[in-house]
Amino acid sequence: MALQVSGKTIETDEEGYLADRNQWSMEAAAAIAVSEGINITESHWEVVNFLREYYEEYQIAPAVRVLTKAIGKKLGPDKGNSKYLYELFPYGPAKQACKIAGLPKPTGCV
Amino acid sequence: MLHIVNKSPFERNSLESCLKHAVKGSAILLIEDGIYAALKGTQATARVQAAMQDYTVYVLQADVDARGMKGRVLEGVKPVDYAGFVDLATNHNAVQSWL
Amino acid sequence: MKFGILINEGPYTHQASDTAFQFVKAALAKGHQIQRVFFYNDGVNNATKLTDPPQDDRNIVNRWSELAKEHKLDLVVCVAAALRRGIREDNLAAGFRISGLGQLIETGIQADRLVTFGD
Amino acid sequence: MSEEMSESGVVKKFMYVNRKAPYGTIYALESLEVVLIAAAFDQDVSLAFIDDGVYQVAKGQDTKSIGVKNFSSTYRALDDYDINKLYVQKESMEARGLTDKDFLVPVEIKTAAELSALMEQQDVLLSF
Repeated sequence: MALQVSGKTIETDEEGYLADRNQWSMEAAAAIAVSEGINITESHWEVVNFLREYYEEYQIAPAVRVLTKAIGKKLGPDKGNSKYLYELFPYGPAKQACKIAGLPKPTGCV
Repeated sequence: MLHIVNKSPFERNSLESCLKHAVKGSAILLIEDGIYAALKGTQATARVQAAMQDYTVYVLQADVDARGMKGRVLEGVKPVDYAGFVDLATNHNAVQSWL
Repeated sequence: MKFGILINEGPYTHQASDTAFQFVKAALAKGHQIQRVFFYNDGVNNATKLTDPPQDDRNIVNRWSELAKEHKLDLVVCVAAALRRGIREDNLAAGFRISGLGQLIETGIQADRLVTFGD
Repeated sequence: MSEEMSESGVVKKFMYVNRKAPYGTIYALESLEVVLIAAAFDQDVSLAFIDDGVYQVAKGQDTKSIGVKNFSSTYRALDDYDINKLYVQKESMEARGLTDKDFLVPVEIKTAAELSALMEQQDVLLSF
């Protein structure tokens, strides 16, 4: 599969994760969001940016429980709950938010 | 606890590390290349004999036989077959493999 | 007693899988239960049906498949470790299934003893 | 990242015994991957670093030139996962010329004797 971003083609795997994480950009994120049926808003960006920072710092995408807690700490308790995160990313913050953030596919090991 | 060592004492420090961390009265089972620690007349013999004051040392006979070391096993080291290995794991509350 | 088995090395290079196999057979013969056999690290290579050893050697993969069939063993291959090493549904031998690492933790919780075979 | 999963109320003591150095073999990384998953099961988790395992949490790892992902930063995330019992074995540390200042995460330094007492209390030991 591939995405069209600002006139360039970006390869993804069959599930829509970026083939090369270095090709991530805000435009690419928006394009992935569209393919996920998500109309990306400021609230989505908050989570996506948080994930990218977390990955940069710790080299992993946090587990949902950890993400929820950390978001709560950073953005307030009204956002630090799974209901809020699932409203933003109906197919699960693990899968969708990571995909939009250009992080590697979670190995889904549980 | 049952401690399992599967490395030759001449190649790795697994047995040494096991002996440092096993509390008195523990069982130590030597399997695979670990059986080379259970033999008479080697540079490891004295160390294992000393350890036998504090631990019960077992050896997996199948691995001794496979390696042609039958008849060289130190006195006091108890031979077990796979069924005996299962019993050892059953009779101790946890099993730690020193890989 | 319920045993959980963890195998961390592939077939042939290390004896781990052979020893684990003999242990599991002996445990079953004594009437114990095997809660699960979990394959991790290079242990996932025990699960490829592409394995084809010389005819005068044991077939480690088939041996597990047959034992699993006979005793309804749950042979679980870690998905993350498997994908890293090119083990997937298409080349998975009979009797094995691919699942998550959570299955290993579950084995630790549910089995009375967890015995690890590796290098 | 994994979706949540809850287990029946059983809480066992799990100790991860790490005795191998990072990068030379995959054991350190794949052990850490187990630990991260284990956190979702609400068990009593501790990590012991023994022998060359102490090198796993040594400061200053820089893997750029070997072309391998530097997963040492991930140990710093363990606290977020409520995993904070990290034990470094004292004799192993000293034998390698390291001190308690050389680690990239807060660790407790334990002698072999102290660590063996802790090991005795475990229900499940996973060694990589």
